[in-house]
Amino acid sequence: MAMLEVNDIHTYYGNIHALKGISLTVEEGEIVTLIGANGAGKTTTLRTISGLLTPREGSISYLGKDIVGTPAHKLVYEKMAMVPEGRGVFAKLSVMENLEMGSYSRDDKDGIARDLERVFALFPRLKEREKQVAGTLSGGEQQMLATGRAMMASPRLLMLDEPSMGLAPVLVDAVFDAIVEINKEGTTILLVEQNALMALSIANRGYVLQTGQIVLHDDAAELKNNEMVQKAYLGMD
Amino acid sequence: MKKTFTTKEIINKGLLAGAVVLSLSVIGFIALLAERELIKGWFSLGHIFLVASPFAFAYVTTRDMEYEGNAKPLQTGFIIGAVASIPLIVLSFLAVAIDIRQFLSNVSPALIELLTFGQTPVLGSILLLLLFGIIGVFAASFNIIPENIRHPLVNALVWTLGIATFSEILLSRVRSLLGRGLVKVIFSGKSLNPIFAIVFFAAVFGFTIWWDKRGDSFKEKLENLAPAKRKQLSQGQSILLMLVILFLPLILGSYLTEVANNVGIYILMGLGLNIVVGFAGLLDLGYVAFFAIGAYVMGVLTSEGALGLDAGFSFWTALPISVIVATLFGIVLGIPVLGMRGDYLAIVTLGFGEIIRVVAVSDLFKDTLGGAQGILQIPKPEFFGIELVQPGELYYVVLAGVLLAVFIATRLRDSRLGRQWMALREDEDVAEAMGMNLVSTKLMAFATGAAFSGLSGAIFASKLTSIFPHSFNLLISINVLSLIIVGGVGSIPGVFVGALVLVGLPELLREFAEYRLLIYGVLLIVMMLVKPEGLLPDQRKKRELKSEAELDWAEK
Amino acid sequence: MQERIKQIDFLGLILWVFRTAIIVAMLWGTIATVMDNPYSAKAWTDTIVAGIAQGSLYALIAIGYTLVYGVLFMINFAHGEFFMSGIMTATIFIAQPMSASGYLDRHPIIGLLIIAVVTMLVSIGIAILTERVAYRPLRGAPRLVPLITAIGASFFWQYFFQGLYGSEVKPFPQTDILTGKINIGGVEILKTQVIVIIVTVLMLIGLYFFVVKTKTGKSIRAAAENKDVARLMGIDVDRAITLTFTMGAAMAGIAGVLYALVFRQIHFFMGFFPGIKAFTAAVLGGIGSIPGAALGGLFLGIFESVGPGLFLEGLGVPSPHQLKDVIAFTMLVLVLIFRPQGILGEALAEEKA
Amino acid sequence: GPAGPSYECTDSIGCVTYGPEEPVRLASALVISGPNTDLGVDSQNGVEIAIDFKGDIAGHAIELQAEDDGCSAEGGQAAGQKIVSDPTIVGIIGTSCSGAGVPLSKVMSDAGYSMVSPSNTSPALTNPDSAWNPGYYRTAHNDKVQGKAMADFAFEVLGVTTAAAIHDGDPYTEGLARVFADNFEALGGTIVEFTAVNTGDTDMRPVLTAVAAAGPPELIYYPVFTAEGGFLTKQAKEVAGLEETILAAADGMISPAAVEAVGEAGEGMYFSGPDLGFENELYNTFLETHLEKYGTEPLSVFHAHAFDATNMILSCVEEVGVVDGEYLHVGRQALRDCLDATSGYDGITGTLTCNEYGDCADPQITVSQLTAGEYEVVWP
Amino acid sequence: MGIILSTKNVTKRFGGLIAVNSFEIDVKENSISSVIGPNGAGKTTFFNCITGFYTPTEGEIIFDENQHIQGLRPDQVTLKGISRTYQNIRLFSKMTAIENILVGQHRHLKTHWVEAIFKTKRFVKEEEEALEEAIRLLNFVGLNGLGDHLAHNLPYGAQRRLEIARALASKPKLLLLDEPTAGMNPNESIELMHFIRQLRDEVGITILLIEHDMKVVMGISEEIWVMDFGQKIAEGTPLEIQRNPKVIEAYLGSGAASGLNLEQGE
Ligand SMILES: Nc1ncnc2c1ncn2[C@@H]1O[C@H](COP(=O)(O)OP(=O)(O)OP(=O)(O)O)[C@@H](O)[C@H]1O
Ligand SMILES: Nc1ncnc2c1ncn2[C@@H]1O[C@H](COP(=O)(O)OP(=O)(O)OP(=O)(O)O)[C@@H](O)[C@H]1O
Ligand SMILES: [Mg+2]
Ligand SMILES: [Mg+2]
Repeated sequence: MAMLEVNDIHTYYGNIHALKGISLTVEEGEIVTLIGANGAGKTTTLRTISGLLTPREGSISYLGKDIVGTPAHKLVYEKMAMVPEGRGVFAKLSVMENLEMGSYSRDDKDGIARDLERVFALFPRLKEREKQVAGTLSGGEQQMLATGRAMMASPRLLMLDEPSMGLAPVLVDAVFDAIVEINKEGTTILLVEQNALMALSIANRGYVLQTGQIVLHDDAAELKNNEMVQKAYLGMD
Repeated sequence: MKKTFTTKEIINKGLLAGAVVLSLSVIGFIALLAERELIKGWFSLGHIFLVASPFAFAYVTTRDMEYEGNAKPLQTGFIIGAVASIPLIVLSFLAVAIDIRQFLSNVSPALIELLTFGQTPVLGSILLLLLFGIIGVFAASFNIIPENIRHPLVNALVWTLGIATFSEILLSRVRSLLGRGLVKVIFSGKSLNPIFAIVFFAAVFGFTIWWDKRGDSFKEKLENLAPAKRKQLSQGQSILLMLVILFLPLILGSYLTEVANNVGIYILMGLGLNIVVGFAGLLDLGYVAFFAIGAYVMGVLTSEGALGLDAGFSFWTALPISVIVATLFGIVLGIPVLGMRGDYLAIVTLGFGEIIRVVAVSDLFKDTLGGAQGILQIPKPEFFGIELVQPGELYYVVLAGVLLAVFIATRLRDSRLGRQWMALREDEDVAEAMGMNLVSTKLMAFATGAAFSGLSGAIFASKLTSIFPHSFNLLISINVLSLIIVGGVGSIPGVFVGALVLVGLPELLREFAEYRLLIYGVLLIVMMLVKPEGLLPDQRKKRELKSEAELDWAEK
Repeated sequence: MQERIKQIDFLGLILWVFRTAIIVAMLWGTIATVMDNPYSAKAWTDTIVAGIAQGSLYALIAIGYTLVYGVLFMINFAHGEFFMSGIMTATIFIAQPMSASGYLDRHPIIGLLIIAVVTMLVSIGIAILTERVAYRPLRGAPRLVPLITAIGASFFWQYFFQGLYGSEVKPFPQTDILTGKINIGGVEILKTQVIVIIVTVLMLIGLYFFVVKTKTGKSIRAAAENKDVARLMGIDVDRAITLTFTMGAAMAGIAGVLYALVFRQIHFFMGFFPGIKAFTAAVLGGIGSIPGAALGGLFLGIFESVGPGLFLEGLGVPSPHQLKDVIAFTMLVLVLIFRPQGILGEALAEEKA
Repeated sequence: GPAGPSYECTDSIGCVTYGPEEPVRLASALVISGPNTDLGVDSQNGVEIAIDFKGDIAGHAIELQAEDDGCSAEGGQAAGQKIVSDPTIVGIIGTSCSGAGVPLSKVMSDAGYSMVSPSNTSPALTNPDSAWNPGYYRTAHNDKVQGKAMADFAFEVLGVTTAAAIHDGDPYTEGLARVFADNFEALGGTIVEFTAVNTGDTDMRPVLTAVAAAGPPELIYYPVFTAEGGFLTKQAKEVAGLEETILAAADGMISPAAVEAVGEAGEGMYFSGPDLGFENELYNTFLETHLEKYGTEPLSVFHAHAFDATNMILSCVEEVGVVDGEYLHVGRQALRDCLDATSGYDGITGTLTCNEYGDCADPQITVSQLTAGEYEVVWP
Repeated sequence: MGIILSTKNVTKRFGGLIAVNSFEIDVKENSISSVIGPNGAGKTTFFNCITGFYTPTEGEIIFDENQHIQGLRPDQVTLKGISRTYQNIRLFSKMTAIENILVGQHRHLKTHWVEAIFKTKRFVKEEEEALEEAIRLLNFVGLNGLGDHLAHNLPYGAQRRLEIARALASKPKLLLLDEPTAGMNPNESIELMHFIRQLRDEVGITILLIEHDMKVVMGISEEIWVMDFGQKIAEGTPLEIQRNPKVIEAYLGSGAASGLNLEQGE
């Protein structure tokens, strides 16, 4: 059974019908990416899975359980974590406190300490800035912090929403390296990216969204070579 | 979405309903209203409020419930009603056993008598339980009976109870318009005559059935009307509306006109504050300051008493001065707060409001402003030698002020300045980066708001012929703020609706006496929960496609 | 913003005149008063101590405002009613019967503790109920909307409790152990005032540590910043908010008990003015900041107490104490002109363009 | 309106006619909402009890329409307009607050009604050069009377020569304090400090310290209401220099709640107010009824004035009312004339006699002293 | 070609932090140029200094024939003819798209509010013309038909365009764009790139942008300045910049992320 199974979900913002029947699956250990134009519904999909939004129709099962209607904060205890669009670091809390919040759902002191080590190993920059208030970090540092913070929940499924947005190219490289690293350590990844080329180059599979619907689904390598994808999302003419 | 309820949940709902009516009882509300008979010899307003809570809970629960067959909801309704009576039953037994009154002074013998129907506690309790159960069933049945019966039934109930509740006001209108003879037919004392109530109920019921059947075709006809005809119709409507507004005092009679005048005073203030808060987004909690200034300037300039300036000012000559002084204060008080945002602004303006009031009441300016004793003997406005004394006459002064303010507010809103204010409200920094001068934009908002408020205050002073510093308290600021938000922030028609609801309605609820502000509080909460965007929210004007739509219209 | 206003010469001039006028008036008044020397040193210390005690009460209430503001960014107008409801109920159901039966005289400490606990519980209950019914459904609504429901709740509770317990002033029993004065470093201070100051300081320190150091405290701060992201951390935001209201109401409850001890009479309307003052204090200190609320409360209490005698008396103003609110609010304006974010407030994180 | 079968109304400003089984209708306009509720509710209780005691007039039951004066001018005006829009109302008991009384007096007078106030004390209301209107009466004491009585008592009986006066910005308290101060100085005393607090204040120590520093006076007069009065009394005892100072207040603080509010600190303090004739049998019955009906003792002192005010109107209605079979006709001017002629009327606040501008209160102000939780009349 | 904007020694300190450090650029009239640099380098701060949001701690900013604009308020800077967009979109969210553009025209509207009250001819005419112009701009940025929608209801890309339309409404001589393609996919970025070029060619304004998308930057810029820790570390044509080892180290990295093939040049 797949780790995450999303079945024909419809999500609304008031009257706006944002998701018009999205279905997707994520297997344990995979990197799956969602790509699509602005406003296609990528963020909405992640927010619906993570419990911040409730779909009006459809079902979502995670680790074999139906999770529609389960509030977001409970899902964290089921080892699902998400790095929201725009990073969302707690600006007035220090880097360390942000990381602590990441492990809010856990009690195992040893495990937390181990994961902290792991985060610092992955992002040595954060270690240097341990005491700094997160709001004063640079954009890239904030992105590292957001990813590191999600790792502190020691998730089985990590969802990332545009981790490369607004980052300098060097940092984009670093963040993607980190994602691959995290995945290697056993975390399943669901990745939303505008930088489709890079996303597809590290992913196993990909889904293409268009105005709230899935229009294409294939192995990442295939998608990269798909003409439509190349034209519409990779900017190759 | 329909839900299923467990028995425990249903019992909890019942208990919640019981808690609500228990609260209403122990604070004395029910007992007070029990003195107000609605239909002579049948039941009182107290009874209505007694059963309102179980009714509402039973209705809502059965509405949201998933069920098959009709027995389940009726049964649920009964349980909720019956359970709701338990707290009251406990209360009446307690009242017999110990002297609760030393703690809760409103648990009076009259209340207990009401709750036990004047019977022994045991018998009374059984009766109450049955009554509540039946009410629950009744409420549940609303979800079962077909729509074509339910709608007339609801209509008939609402209208009958409505006119019974406001019978006092109706009574005085009926008496002066229709004469004493009809009064006897409709009313019995202050309550409705049972026979009339039945007839009226049946009439509304019948009419609604007829309307439900025929109304659709009527509406269709209206919609199919030729555009020209439709235009005529809407023009006709506007003319009718204008006529009604013009002759309102004749329709309303003196008391309701007085109420309308008070509403008008608040509308004037509301229109001003709507510019400051609604358009420009500057949260002002001390708006009463300018109202007070307008009133005091009018008082000092025109009073015939010892404090008057005695410089030959009449209402009309003093009016512009009041407005100008208020406007100047708007600017002067505006300057120090230019750099403050959001809630900092709110509390500082609140402070200004208090400062003005405290200064007016203080011994410091006793010789000019009258201190605690206020200013008396302010003349009423004169119009070509006629003193405008009656509410029906003053109405036109208020109306003129309101119309002027609406006119100015609308024109400004649709101008560059109006857009500047809104931009300021949305994002101060970016607004500035668009090239606008924040200082003058903000000060214009404060000044215009203050001008309207000053105008309102000046009329207020002259209408009352006396002013006291205590009239200018924080509650006025709060009330004006509430009314623009309840009406729909930034919306000019919203100000009217808000003022009617928050000033007019409480005025009609005078009977509820000490519970008026309690009701006011509940009203604020409920309205915000139900319609957080306000009753008549601001509609942004269509501009891009307007011209085409208009073309469309003309072509047809 | 400050920076920019300075560039506007005309405006800067007016503000400068404004500030200078206030400061000159204050100085002039002070000098005139000091020259005239109407008060003994003892009178001054008494007035200051009274101001500190009053300010402590403001501080405790202000904390509730600040906590709620920090998390929900709303002015909780009903907070004064949380303060009133607890002590009203405890007085009617606990304190008065205890006093009538003589229990309070026999076991004053236990008695007062029971009163304090009941007060806090009732205040907390009212706060939670209010939050649940009037605020929670409006998460995400424009900010003015919960402000209006808060005003509604304030009216509702005032008149609810009036209906419940009646509108007359209720005496709060006097306890012998708290009657009289003690001598601290040569200054005679009322025992009740000492209690107020000590309890306030303890509560403030405790609360500060709770919010800054504990995991729960941090989760509240996190929820304050971004509710959705906090949820993604596993924080139950509704619970965090309830907890915030609980702490604020507990402080208000304590303030209620202290108020009753000092002033020994209570009333259904007693929450309104202290509520407004405390709110002012919270803003003065920098809304959102706990130490700020404490400092703002103290500042306000002292200025209200000392200000009329110090600034106005010398200027020959009749009945100067009538104008203490004018002093309080003028100080507020003065402070905010210099520091628009309040004494300890963080500079409104100017959104980066 | 149409009259009974055989009656012709000749009254210059009209008549009220009650048909068969129609109740005689009174209106009250008292403050029954907001922070001053106590005052109005207390008066309203007095009105209701008076109506209960009276029972009926010529077989017509008596009905009360209770309005709220909101203790404000606008509230008074609105209540007034509502009352005068009802032609079946024969008389008004109100208002509580002088501020509400000013516009209401004008409105009702213009419409031909009569009104008796249980608690307006502002001199302006019975001053023909200021806010007086025909048809206005009051059973409450003009501040001029009460303030002067206290000054006399203080100077002549207590023999104090220095005093301070404190008001709270309410017109009633400010008026009394000022009249007291003026009279006290006229008698040759010294007012060391005339000052004020605000309604809603709790911490009175600063102002009391200022009073102490100014003298300290031998007596402080603060004719305020229970809440502020309680604070002033208790805190005065704690301020250095005022330990020996005599405390005095007015009828706003004659109530069981005030006794409890001042607590031990109030022991021995003085109160000016009406002579409630505590030995008076009628008053005792009144108190019993009150306790039974409302579950509490009266909340302030104005129930007594309200009781008398109601009785004044009702007995005049009875006197001038023309019984015409089952009909009852009351001439509005006749009612005013009757009220004008009130003289030597025995009420629970004393013997009432109206002067030409409607001041009807017994000029006999008493001063009582709080001893062991009871008000003992000590003067005259 | 003349120089339209020239900054001399511009420095901005926040407490101890030097966000912009003696930064100097000369922007040529009617050119498209870019400022790039790592996150936190001080690019946005530099923009804020130019537009009056911040007063530079030191330095001069000279705009359009020797006008010194450092220290002016944002509204004054706008009146001189500079307008901008924001890194995080900042539209007037509860106003319609058209209204947003109308506000943008503030600089050119002259009627007094008194005229508005009396609806004078001049006022009516000016409003009509303003509306026409707004609709024209709306069409220009490709938002026809969306004019009556509230700004916050528009899709992200549309919001970006609307922000540009609003900036254009003040008829600026110089337009500053702060990461205009953030959050767009490569395809949309390329569209926007064409649009920017069209702007310069058809409207004839000078454009200075901050951008992290190297395809865009390299594709349209005529001149590039690279900023790191507030200082200029390189300047030149796209080709020069791509080859600059300092830039590669501090900013571009291996090139995988930027989609540029650094080894071979272009
Ligand atoms: N809070 C909201 N209220 C109303 N509509 C919204 C809201 N958030 C998103 N939408 C709409 O829902 C649709 C999907 O938006 P979503 O944010 O999921 O897109 P996305 O694929 O993540 O786009 P982007 O690449 O811009 O992040 C869009 O049409 C958007 O306008
Ligand atoms: N108002 C401020 N107060 C204090 N520090 C600030 C302020 N504004 C910016 N900074 C700091 O100045 C530095 C430069 O920030 P800036 O926003 O200019 O970077 P940037 O180059 O635009 O980065 P990015 O590419 O991530 O947008 C950062 O370290 C930032 O934290
Ligand atoms: Mg997205
Ligand atoms: Mg930037």
